[in-house]
Amino acid sequence: MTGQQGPAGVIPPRRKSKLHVPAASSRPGQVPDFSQLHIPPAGDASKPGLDVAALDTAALAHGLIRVLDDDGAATGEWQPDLSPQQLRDGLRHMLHVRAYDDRMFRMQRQGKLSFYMKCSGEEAVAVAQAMALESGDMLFPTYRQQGLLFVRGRSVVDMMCHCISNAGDNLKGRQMPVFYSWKEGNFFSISGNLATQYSQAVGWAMASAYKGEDHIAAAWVGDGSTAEADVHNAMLFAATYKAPVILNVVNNQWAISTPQSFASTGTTFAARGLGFNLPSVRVDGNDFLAVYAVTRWAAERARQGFGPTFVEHLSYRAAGHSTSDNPDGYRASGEAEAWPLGDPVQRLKQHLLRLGEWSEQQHSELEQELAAAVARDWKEAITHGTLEEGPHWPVESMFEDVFKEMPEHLVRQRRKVGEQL
Amino acid sequence: MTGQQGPAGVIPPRRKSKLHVPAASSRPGQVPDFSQLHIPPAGDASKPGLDVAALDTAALAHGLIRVLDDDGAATGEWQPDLSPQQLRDGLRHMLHVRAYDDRMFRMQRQGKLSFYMKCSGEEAVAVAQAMALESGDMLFPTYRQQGLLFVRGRSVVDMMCHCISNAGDNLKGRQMPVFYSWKEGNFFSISGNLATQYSQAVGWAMASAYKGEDHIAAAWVGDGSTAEADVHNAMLFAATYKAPVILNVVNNQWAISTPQSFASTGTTFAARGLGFNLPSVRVDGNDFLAVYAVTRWAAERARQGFGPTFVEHLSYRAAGHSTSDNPDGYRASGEAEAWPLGDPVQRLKQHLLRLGEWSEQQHSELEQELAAAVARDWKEAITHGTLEEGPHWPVESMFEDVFKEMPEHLVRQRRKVGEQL
Amino acid sequence: MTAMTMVQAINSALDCTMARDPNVLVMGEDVGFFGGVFRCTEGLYEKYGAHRALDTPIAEGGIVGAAIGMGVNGLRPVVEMQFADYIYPAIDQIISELARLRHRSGGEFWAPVVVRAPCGGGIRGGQTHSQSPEGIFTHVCGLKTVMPSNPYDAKGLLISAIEDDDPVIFFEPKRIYNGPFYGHDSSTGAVGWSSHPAGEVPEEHYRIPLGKANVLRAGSAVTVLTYGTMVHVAQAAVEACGIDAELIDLRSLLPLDLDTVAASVSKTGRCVVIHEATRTSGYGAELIAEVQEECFWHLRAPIERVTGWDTPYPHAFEWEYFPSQRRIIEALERTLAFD
Amino acid sequence: MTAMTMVQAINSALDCTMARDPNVLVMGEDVGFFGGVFRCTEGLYEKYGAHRALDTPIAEGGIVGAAIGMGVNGLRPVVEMQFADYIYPAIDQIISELARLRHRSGGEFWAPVVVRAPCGGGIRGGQTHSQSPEGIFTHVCGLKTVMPSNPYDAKGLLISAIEDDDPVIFFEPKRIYNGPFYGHDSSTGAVGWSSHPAGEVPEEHYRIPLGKANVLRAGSAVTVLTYGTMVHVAQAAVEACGIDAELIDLRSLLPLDLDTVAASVSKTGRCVVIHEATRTSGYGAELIAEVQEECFWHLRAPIERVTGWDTPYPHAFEWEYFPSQRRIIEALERTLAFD
Ligand SMILES: Cc1ncc(C[n+]2csc(CCOP(=O)(O)OP(=O)(O)O)c2C)c(N)n1
Ligand SMILES: Cc1ncc(C[n+]2csc(CCOP(=O)(O)OP(=O)(O)O)c2C)c(N)n1
Ligand SMILES: [Mg+2]
Ligand SMILES: [Mg+2]
Repeated sequence: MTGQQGPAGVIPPRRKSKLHVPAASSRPGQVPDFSQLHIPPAGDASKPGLDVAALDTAALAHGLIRVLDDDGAATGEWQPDLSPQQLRDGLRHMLHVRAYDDRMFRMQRQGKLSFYMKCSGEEAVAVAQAMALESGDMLFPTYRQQGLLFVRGRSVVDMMCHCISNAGDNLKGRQMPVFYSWKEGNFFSISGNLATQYSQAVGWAMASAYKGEDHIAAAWVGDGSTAEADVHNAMLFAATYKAPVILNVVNNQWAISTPQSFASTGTTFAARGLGFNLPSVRVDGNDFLAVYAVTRWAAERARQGFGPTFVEHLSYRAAGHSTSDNPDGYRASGEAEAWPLGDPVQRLKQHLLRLGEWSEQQHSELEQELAAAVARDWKEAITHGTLEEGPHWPVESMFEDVFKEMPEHLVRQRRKVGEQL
Repeated sequence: MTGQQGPAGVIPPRRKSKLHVPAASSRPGQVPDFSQLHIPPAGDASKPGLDVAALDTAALAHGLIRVLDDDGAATGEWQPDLSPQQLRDGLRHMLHVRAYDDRMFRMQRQGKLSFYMKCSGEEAVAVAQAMALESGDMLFPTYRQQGLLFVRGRSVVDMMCHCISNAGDNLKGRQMPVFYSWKEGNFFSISGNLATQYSQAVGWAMASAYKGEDHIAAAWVGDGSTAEADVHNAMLFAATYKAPVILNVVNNQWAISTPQSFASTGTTFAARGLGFNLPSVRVDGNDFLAVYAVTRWAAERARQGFGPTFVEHLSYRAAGHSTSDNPDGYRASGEAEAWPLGDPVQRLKQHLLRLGEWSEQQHSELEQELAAAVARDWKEAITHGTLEEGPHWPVESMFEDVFKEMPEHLVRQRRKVGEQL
Repeated sequence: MTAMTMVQAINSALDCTMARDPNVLVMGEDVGFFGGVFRCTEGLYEKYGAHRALDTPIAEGGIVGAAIGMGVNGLRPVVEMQFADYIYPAIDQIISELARLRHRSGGEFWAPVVVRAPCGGGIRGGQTHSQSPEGIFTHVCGLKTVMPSNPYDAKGLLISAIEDDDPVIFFEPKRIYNGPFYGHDSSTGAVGWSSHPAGEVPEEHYRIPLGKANVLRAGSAVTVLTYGTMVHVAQAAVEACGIDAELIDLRSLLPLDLDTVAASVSKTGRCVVIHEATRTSGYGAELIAEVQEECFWHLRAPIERVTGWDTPYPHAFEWEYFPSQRRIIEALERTLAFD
Repeated sequence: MTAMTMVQAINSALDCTMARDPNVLVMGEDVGFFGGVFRCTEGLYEKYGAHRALDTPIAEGGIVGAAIGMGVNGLRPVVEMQFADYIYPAIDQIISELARLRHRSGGEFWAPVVVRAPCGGGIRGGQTHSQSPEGIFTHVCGLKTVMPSNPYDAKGLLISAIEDDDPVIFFEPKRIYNGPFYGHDSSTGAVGWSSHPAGEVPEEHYRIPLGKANVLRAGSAVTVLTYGTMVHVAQAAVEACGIDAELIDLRSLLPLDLDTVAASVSKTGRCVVIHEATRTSGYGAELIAEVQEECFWHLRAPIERVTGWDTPYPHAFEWEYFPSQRRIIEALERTLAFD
């Protein structure tokens, strides 16, 4: 939309806008093309010491940390110390998430859920990060890090009960599907308001430092949500107080229909961290090993008192934003396949195969096992009630937890509801 | 306040905070010391082309653009093209601002104003920038850029009438002193809410581009106020739409009692611009020539369609924050004198003397002339009314301009006020 | 006249004003290429270009801040908040700046910005896709606050809002975007906008003045004051119970058409106020305060409020939360029982 | 007992709670080394250290966001907004997060954050240092909203607020920080807190429960409902005109002590509501809505509101804007004239 200015002194006959409006990676009907995206070879990035200064991470913030190469081999300084069993666990968790997403999406299509959001193509981020953190570390996720719950061992039945707001929902029917909360697992209540959890995570980490404790916090935000003011606040407070926190941006290229170009200002998201004097790195978010390694490093930095790290995960949202949209309306339909960093499950599988620690048969057996498990879990979940038929929590329970103790005016309102039932 | 962690495994008997809290440049009783502040020599910084990429301004954002050296000689690529007469005009404006501040401060102490804010030590920023911009460019200032008004030719009597809310106040008695507004001079209404004007300036510039016009916008914010979310929003929108705007940060080291270290995250403010892919520079804000040169360059960039520029002005707030505080309560009393970049008036005077275009006698005559002019203006201003005695605007006028046309409920309220008078 | 849904009517209002005035633009999250998550800006990108159907970063405060600057520079930005629940990050720019600019600058500067926001529940949106925060904005001097209840009004009011030189907060009850709604209990009674009289909308430009209420049904027994989705639920309730209520769709909350309201309550002597928003300090309180002051000597029963409960909007209990026909009928009956 | 100003009483409340509980900290702009622009946190930095009297960046949204995270992690942050007028950048964190966290997480998470904010006019602060936005917060379920009118209450209420496990918005009328105030007309009648009975404050820890009003003066002719600075203006007005008013200092707006309010109005049959905040949709509207519902059959005159006008707070016309003794007396007389 950038117009041309007329020759000096000549007033153009009609207004011509000079306003620049960013472009999308693709729009329907176009041929998807990510050739502009510079992808450095795996193993290239150097790994700095834990006490690295922000300025010295500039190359990492503008570059890309990759461990797995195109053949599935691990290479370079960032190779993490992960046993084959840990790798297989990671693969299992990712496949479990995928099986879960798949089932829940279909259940939504059948009217059993009011809404659902998949994380297809981004499973490595949450799964590898959760595995790299300690159980006492506090997680402040968005709605697209369900992988964290799988690693931390949240009961899938409980997750499902939440999603259908039944009598077994630990959120008592109050939240839309996928806005999980799990105190026991140190998994913070997901907000419907984008990015608000980011500065809260920093505050949590500040409190940890205030109390002299070693627990750290980790927070996630999407590419589009980096535009929210809370992200600015979080980065500023994290840097000011050197809070022990990992601030993650999951750049999956899209924010509903809006391309990342409306938030990235034409540079990397990691670069934004440098401006706040935060050591900042950009990692191949579809590379399980790289994500794990970066997270371990950042967590170690935080735990040893070197403060926050800002991490951009370069990934791709392979599915629609949610069950409410069809991505074919705003991007070329083959874009996911054209994504140059591949699929995180396939890449970890390839690595394990290459290591001789996995087989195609094991893989398909695992997929079947997980699909069956998720189907079983679903059957169990609906024994606690369904969204439309119930049983739900008692209606009057909606007046609880507004305050710790119910004030008079809510008691009166609850009574009125009771009378109606 | 950074505590030490006990040896591994040993739980310290009492909590010891590990929270890092930034330090101040000085606190009362300390010896002011700016030796940690790296001041590169004048003339060192290179001047890039108008189409420079943000990344290529990194050295300028972390460095400091200086033109006037310690002897008052102009040097280096950034030397602006200013005639001796323009330099004398600049000096006059700065001295005029100083005379005005001085008078108004004293009048406040005598109870004639409810409040006042000086810009002592920072006069070069507003004066040089206003001289470098075109009259059709729109200014979105804070309360510390009164210099813009002097350059644009605002009547000093009118400014005073505003400050005492009398019948001649163009703001009809509605605003506290110094929250000027001057539509005719393209000087936007100053808000009491910090930083809100920053994103508005970007919107104004976007509209200019939208309409295909060549006017640009300039906005100012203090070091402390960079922490506000509006600054993030402004930078993001400016970068996203390549708005023709100059975003200035006046880093005068203090935000009331809070040092710049609570906003800077330990790096330069200009560095923050790089994270948004904005060409960003840091300039010696007490160097009239450097500020002028940087502003011309940034304005030219914007006018030619190269988008926004982010500019940090390194300066020092020599006076208190406002008439409401005494800086001796929170910083060493000699800090202003220890500021390594000197006083902007003295430095421009020295330059002019060196050029042989100015004399000590001219200088002291000018100071006397301006003091007398300001005294005369004050006398005239109070003929339009004083704060406590009036005349003011009619009381009922407070109901005007809430809406363009007064709705019924305000008509009724105005009537009630009328009845009471 | 064409049958239009509320979405189509809003789209038509935007189209009409954009066609007439090159300074009108729409901006917001997903409003450009995609045409908005509720489709209100569909087709405007193709017709008017990317700079007039302007996609924005997800920064509500930045959107309104930029819109104010645009407004000061001669444009008429129509901002979409994707959900009213997400208006809070923009509230400082709205309250401290947009609302006060004209006054604080002695009339020198103003910004004719319209903030559109889909509000209200009934779509299983849970607590962050269901809120009705209109009450807050009516407390802010310098803002006009509007909420239409049907396609015809939506178009006429939105055109007035865009052409108004004052800022307008324009709430769109999303439950009735695509069809009227009569409350859970009787959702079977629903007809589409295509067969609803107020679904007949002229294609061309027309205005409905801000500040004028609409007496939907004349009656003598009790006055019902409401707006938005609740207009339909109230109407259905009144029909169901056969009470001769005078039903007033306020349309504009500020300025309020107090004359119409007071005339009605003076006549009926009874009043029930209905809104979806939480009860305490909701706009209903203001209505009651005004009505009791204006009509005190006519009142024959306390004024009742039927509102959302003072809890967040619960996903599972949407219909127990939503003011139902039944709750309305009970309130009407209680009100009539006095005397 | 010691004579304390309201500033000293607030300081003492902070000191008492910080001394007892290492998880209590104060945070905000200029609250640390400097001790706050109004001096409410003076001495805490020296006594408790920089991390417990925590200076912050000028980012109200960030301050509250961080405080929520701290609260979730076991601390009790007492946040200072430098002026209530600057609370809006934090309102999304307050409304969408702080207020709703306990509910939305099924009771799993909560943050016991207190947000202190100096409010109100009378110090020539113009429109951005004079606002009284309490009404907005009373519309938000999940928040408690408090405004003390004297040193004794300020200390006891603030301690309760800090020890409460729910979030509390604590407004401090800055006009009476350093002395009571009886309205412009009779400012000569002012005595300092040192000679005011409520200026006698215990040094030690004590609580005043949230949700309990204080009947300052028993009376039979009319009930006056007010809070904050206006308590004193109302009291002076009542004394000046000799009307036998029952004067109730609400102290806590939410929860509201409706029992005390309703008992009084049922007795007097008349009611005047007074606040500094702008009129339309202010908290006075809610009071009227409740009172007319609870006490309808006792009411012998319309309930009047005496409030700030629906304009921004004007620098030059502070006293014409401020509800004066005269306006209050006129309202009382009007209310009594009926019958
Ligand atoms: C404050 C706020 N504004 C707008 C929305 C509506 N919304 C929900 S998700 C979304 C897009 C987020 O994109 P991104 O941050 O990239 O995350 P992704 O969905 O890609 O994981 C938007 C605009 C919201 N939930 N909250
Ligand atoms: C939103 C908001 N928060 C707080 C304040 C109170 N306040 C006024 S000036 C100021 C300090 C600003 O410092 P800085 O930005 O460095 O500007 P300077 O005064 O040094 O020019 C503060 C905190 C305000 N006016 N607005
Ligand atoms: Mg995304
Ligand atoms: Mg400063």
